[in-house]
Amino acid sequence: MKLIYVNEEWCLACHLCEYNCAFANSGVRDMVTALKGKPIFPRIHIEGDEKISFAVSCRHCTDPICVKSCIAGAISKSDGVVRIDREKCVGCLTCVLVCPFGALSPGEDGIMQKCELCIQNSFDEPACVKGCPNKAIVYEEREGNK
Amino acid sequence: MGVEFIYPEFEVIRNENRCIACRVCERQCANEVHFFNTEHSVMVSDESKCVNCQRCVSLCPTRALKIVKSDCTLRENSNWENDTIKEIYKQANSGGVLLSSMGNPRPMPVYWDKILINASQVTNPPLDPPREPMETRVFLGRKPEKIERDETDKLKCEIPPQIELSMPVMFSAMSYGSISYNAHASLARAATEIGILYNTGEGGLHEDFYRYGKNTVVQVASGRFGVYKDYLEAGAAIEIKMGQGAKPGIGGHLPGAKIIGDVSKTRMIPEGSDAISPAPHHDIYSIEDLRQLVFSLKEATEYKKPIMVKVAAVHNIAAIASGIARSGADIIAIDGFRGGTGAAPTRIRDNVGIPIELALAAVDQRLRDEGIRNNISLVIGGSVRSSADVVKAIALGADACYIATAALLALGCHLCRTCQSGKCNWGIATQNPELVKRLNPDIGSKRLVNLMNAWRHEIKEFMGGMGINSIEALRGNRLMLRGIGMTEKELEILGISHAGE
Amino acid sequence: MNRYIIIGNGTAAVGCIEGIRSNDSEGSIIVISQENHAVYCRPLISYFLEDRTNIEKMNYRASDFYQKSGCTVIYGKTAVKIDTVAKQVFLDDATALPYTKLCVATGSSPFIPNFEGIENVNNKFTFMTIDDAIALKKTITKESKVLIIGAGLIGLKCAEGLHDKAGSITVCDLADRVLSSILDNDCAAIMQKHLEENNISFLLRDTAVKFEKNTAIMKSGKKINFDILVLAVGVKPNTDIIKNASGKIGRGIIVNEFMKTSLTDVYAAGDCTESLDASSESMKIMALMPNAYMQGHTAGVNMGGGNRKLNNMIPMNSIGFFGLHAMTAGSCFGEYIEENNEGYVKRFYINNGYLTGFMLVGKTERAGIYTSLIREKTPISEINFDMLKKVATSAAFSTEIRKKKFGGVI
Amino acid sequence: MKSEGQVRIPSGCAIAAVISKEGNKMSGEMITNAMKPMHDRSNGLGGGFAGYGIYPDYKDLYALHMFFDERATRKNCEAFLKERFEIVKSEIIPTRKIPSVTDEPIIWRYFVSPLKSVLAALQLDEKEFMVRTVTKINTEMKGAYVFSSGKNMGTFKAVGFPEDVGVFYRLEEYEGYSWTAHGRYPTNTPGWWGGAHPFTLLDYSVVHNGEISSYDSNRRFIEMFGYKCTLQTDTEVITYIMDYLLRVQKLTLGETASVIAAPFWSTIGTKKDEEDKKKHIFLRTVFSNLLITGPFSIVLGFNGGIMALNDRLKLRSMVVGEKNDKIFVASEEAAIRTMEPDAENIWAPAGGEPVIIHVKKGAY
Repeated sequence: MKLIYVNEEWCLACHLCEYNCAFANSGVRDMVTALKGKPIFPRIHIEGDEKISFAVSCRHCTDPICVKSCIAGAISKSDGVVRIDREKCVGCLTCVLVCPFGALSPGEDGIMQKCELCIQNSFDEPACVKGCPNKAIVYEEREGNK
Repeated sequence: MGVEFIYPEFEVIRNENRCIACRVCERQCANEVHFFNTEHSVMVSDESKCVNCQRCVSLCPTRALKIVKSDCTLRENSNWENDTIKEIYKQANSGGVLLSSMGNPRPMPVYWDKILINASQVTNPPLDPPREPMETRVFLGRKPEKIERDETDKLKCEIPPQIELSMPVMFSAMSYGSISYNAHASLARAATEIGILYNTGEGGLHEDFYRYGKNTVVQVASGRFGVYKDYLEAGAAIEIKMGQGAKPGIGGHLPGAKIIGDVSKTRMIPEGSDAISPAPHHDIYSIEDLRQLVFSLKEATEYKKPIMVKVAAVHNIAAIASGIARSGADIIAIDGFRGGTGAAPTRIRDNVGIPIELALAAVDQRLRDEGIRNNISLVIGGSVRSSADVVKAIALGADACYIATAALLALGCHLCRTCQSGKCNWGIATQNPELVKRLNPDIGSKRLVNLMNAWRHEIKEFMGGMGINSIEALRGNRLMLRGIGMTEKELEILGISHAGE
Repeated sequence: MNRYIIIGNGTAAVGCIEGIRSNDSEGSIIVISQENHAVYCRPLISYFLEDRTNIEKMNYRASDFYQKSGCTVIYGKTAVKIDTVAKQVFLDDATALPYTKLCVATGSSPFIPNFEGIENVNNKFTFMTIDDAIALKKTITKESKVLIIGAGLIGLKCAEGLHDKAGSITVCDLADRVLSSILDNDCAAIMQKHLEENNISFLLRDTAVKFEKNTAIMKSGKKINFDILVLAVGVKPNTDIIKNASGKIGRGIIVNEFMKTSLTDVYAAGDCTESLDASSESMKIMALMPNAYMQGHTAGVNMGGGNRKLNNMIPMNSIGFFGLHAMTAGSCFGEYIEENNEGYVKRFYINNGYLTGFMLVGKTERAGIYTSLIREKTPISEINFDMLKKVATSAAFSTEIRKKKFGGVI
Repeated sequence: MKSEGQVRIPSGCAIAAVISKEGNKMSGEMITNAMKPMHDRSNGLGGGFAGYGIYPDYKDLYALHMFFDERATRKNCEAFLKERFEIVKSEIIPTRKIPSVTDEPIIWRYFVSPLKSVLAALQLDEKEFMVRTVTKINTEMKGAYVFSSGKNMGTFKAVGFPEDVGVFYRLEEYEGYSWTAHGRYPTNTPGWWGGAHPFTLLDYSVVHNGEISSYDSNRRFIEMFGYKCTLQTDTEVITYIMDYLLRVQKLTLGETASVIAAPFWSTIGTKKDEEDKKKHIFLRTVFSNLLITGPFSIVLGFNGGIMALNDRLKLRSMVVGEKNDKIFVASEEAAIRTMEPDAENIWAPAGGEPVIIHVKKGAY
């Protein structure tokens, strides 16, 4: 299946992915209303230094350790997508402690959130991918994930 | 300040209602126009640094930005226009030659726009490109004057070396150094995919791009940067650059600051040294010298590559072209006065040379008058802006067109005309790695391929309309053109009738 | 056809069921559940107290989990004996259930010291099960004075859970600091301060020695009145059933990396076991929910005919009180490298060129990147640790490692 | 209104041809009648015929058919001819007065042989000399026009419907082994006798139906080689292209067809025969400017044969039929049926596929 991959060679650290993510998951129709004057809680984030930068979001691991570790049974994987049931999550951060990618972070309410490939949104491809101006984030099928 | 002050040319208009202070504009502006005021949590800008490259406008996720021309103007004067006065100020401030980039922006006549194309009605049928084959393939190179047969009366099918193009367009010379590695990668990959050629320009060929050799024209210019045997052999054709439309009679100068790393290696000159291209080739002071260089290059490559000679369109271009056609060159490339450049003295760019349309018409007719048009192919460039320009150029007599500005636009160039600063925010005319990476060749090459495919479709539509199903039947087919709003003399030079005739 | 029996119905049991089913969709599975509840998230009982979750949401698996997994659950019964020769498990009603493979996932029980007069205390609670939590919630009032014996994870989570519902909360512990099993003095002090700012009182280096109705007499001589007493001194693994079958036990049931006990065809998983801690390479009880699942899963896979090792278990804890989070992993002994600033402390324990443990208070973003260094035994020399200790980021890895991590499928 | 030569004239047309492979002679009556059913394809502004083998008594002499506007022009021209040729015979071409063909010019024919001394002085071969002389008369001598210049052949043309032109020229009195015919439907000509077709140069005659879109490309190219397209018609430029490729470049008829109606690159690309492929690539590359696009159906007549050819998309009708020794070509089958009601094997050649018929060697 298609997953999000990053290519740090082309990442410009413009941080647009974070804003597009925050907007896409806001449920609000326009970005200005959604994000103006507020801190953002994106499910993807840019890491790096002056030399390199790249966007990190959930890898949707084949054998996701976060699913095994969640003390609330709130994380599950179905149809290849690792998802969080935000109703069940209590924000204990155990998933943060185990995820080797640093792909999970709390939302504004302290409840965990993570990239779910924009499946819940009306986008045909994840917002970060769609909005990346340099194709540093791509949504594609790769070897071993057919 | 004071007498030296020149009011900024552009204004950054930020819609505060829309700005979410994501700071993308700040991160993306190499000119450091935008910055975040932490105290008030708002974005502010220093428009004196703005070159109107539109990078921030394009990336602003909420469309909160626009760049407009400043309306702070000097008192109106039709003779002393604002720009003219400001240029005086700049020169009074600096004492220097004014520099600019890209093509002549002045309102000079664009003959393409005064030429209209024919279409079939009733007496012969227009053709539907999707239904009927429409051929755009061209071969550039010298054609034999007489056919020969062997002892069994079979045709001898050997032809002098040719360049095969899937459509009559090539990407014109832009050197590695004046444009970025990724720009070159985009051009090379796109040319390969489309089945046309790109041109290395005078900066040598980066080792990574030797593999695109079949789709490469390698250039030999007066500076001879990066020229050696492997380089000459790498391309499908060799171009001797005698001149450039944007700056006829002028050499080139790439500052040492840009001669770093791979650029220095590829040019084969020390890091930090200025790359000076002399105005003339110092081994070519006359046409017979050109002939010697042409044949030297042919010798060096065993007569396997067509040799192109590129000249700027100047007043006696027809005679020059005739001389080149008789020099042994296989292809002549003519660059009109609206052609682009990475840097040129403004006055030269805006005042030297002639329009490519007139040069093309004059050269094509002259070569026909001399009966040598089939001995040489004719490529023209210098502001070919659309498929319509291509069709008009072919009908006037060109074999193919060179495009460069259009290609750069496809790559993201917004024609801010400040290439000379090296701070191209689109990653094109820069060697700054942070900026270069902004041009992802995956995107760049795709956009070039898109552009060329679009043009190819349009060219086919034009051809279909004219009832022509192969591009060679359009070549020199001036009956397919009519002029509007031109003088008798202009029409005569172009060899076309006025509309209605 | 295999007959699988799992003693216990917690997280390890679920792991075991899912492990078995990943290899064997045919065999029968019987789960013996002492509690009369489907599997639920035991660590969530404090959130339940706090009303941040409810019984329904606390279900660890969907309501049709057992049915879909082809399991029979025997509720309210206790397994009392294993006959390893006849391969049978006996229940407290004397039923004998034959097995081909058995998994012991009995968990642990609260440890209650023999306090003098404890039998006369009315409102005394342990805090291990949902039933404990329900009972506690019923009893508590806004005026209740609560005394919690034990400043460990359970005691403090209980304190947090009761915070908005009780009049006052006092926590005592014989240790000199809170969370003594996972935090060192400095880190514990930060946490204690934060708890105190949230109106939890502490009596450390002190504990009850005797109870007189609603008064605890402390070792120090202090007398503390309370309405509600919570006993959170500690837990002990439920190992008896293996011990009685002559299986090898230490403090917990000894298992190897296949989760096998010393008894033929008998596996064990979860809080009742003692297994190898990869960070210290010693046998430990690692009573943590992630480990319980992974152990159960490994046991299940192997019971179902697979051959899977689990050898990267380490102790890990993520715990937070009133918004301040602490995380620890691995073994935190010896020299450490510290990063601190206003509001946070990070301590990294490096041994022989490898990160073996860390302790974070206040700044925990992307801590899994640190954890992965311990689990995957990545040499410190291969990474930019100077960068990493400041911020947990994959930028500290080489491009090649990142390409491997992010480029392909994990 | 501009006259022919001052403006390009597109036109629709009818064509027909017949040839005997055995070299058997046919009177011009049959081909004249063949044009009747295609009456509507002409508009009365031009018709003409070419007959081959019609001057057996003078077969080694060039037969110049000429129009003159007045006696003086003819006198001047004759003086010019005498400087260059031995004029063996000079006569009016016999015509028949009919109401449908009027305003005829002076129509004359000369049977000539170039003076050896002149050829030697100019260092030209005979044919090239003929071409230059004809071009000179037609471009420089006002009022004089050579409309036929081959050996043992001749064209006959006029303003009028072709079936009337045949009667006018008394074609029933001529006997030829092959005939071609043309009826013209020009769209903007005032009607000029010289502008009627066939158009000829030496023994090449071309009848053409169509309007080629490559005209100016072809014209500007061919004019590099001494030709002057004074009439600005398709037929004229096609005739010059034929002359250039066949006589100057010495291509075969098949090769010539592969130049002017070249197969598409895609077709060439799929050719299995490597040699054939190479040949086509060569021809298209070298003579790319002589590719003719747009609709055309042409019959090229020459001594000893004809070649019929359609444009590569076959945008104009053209059918071929046969009976015994005869091959018939026409825009419409009706024309063939008029010549031979029992014609067999009627087929429409594919676009770009030449139909080349040679008269048996020694039979003409």
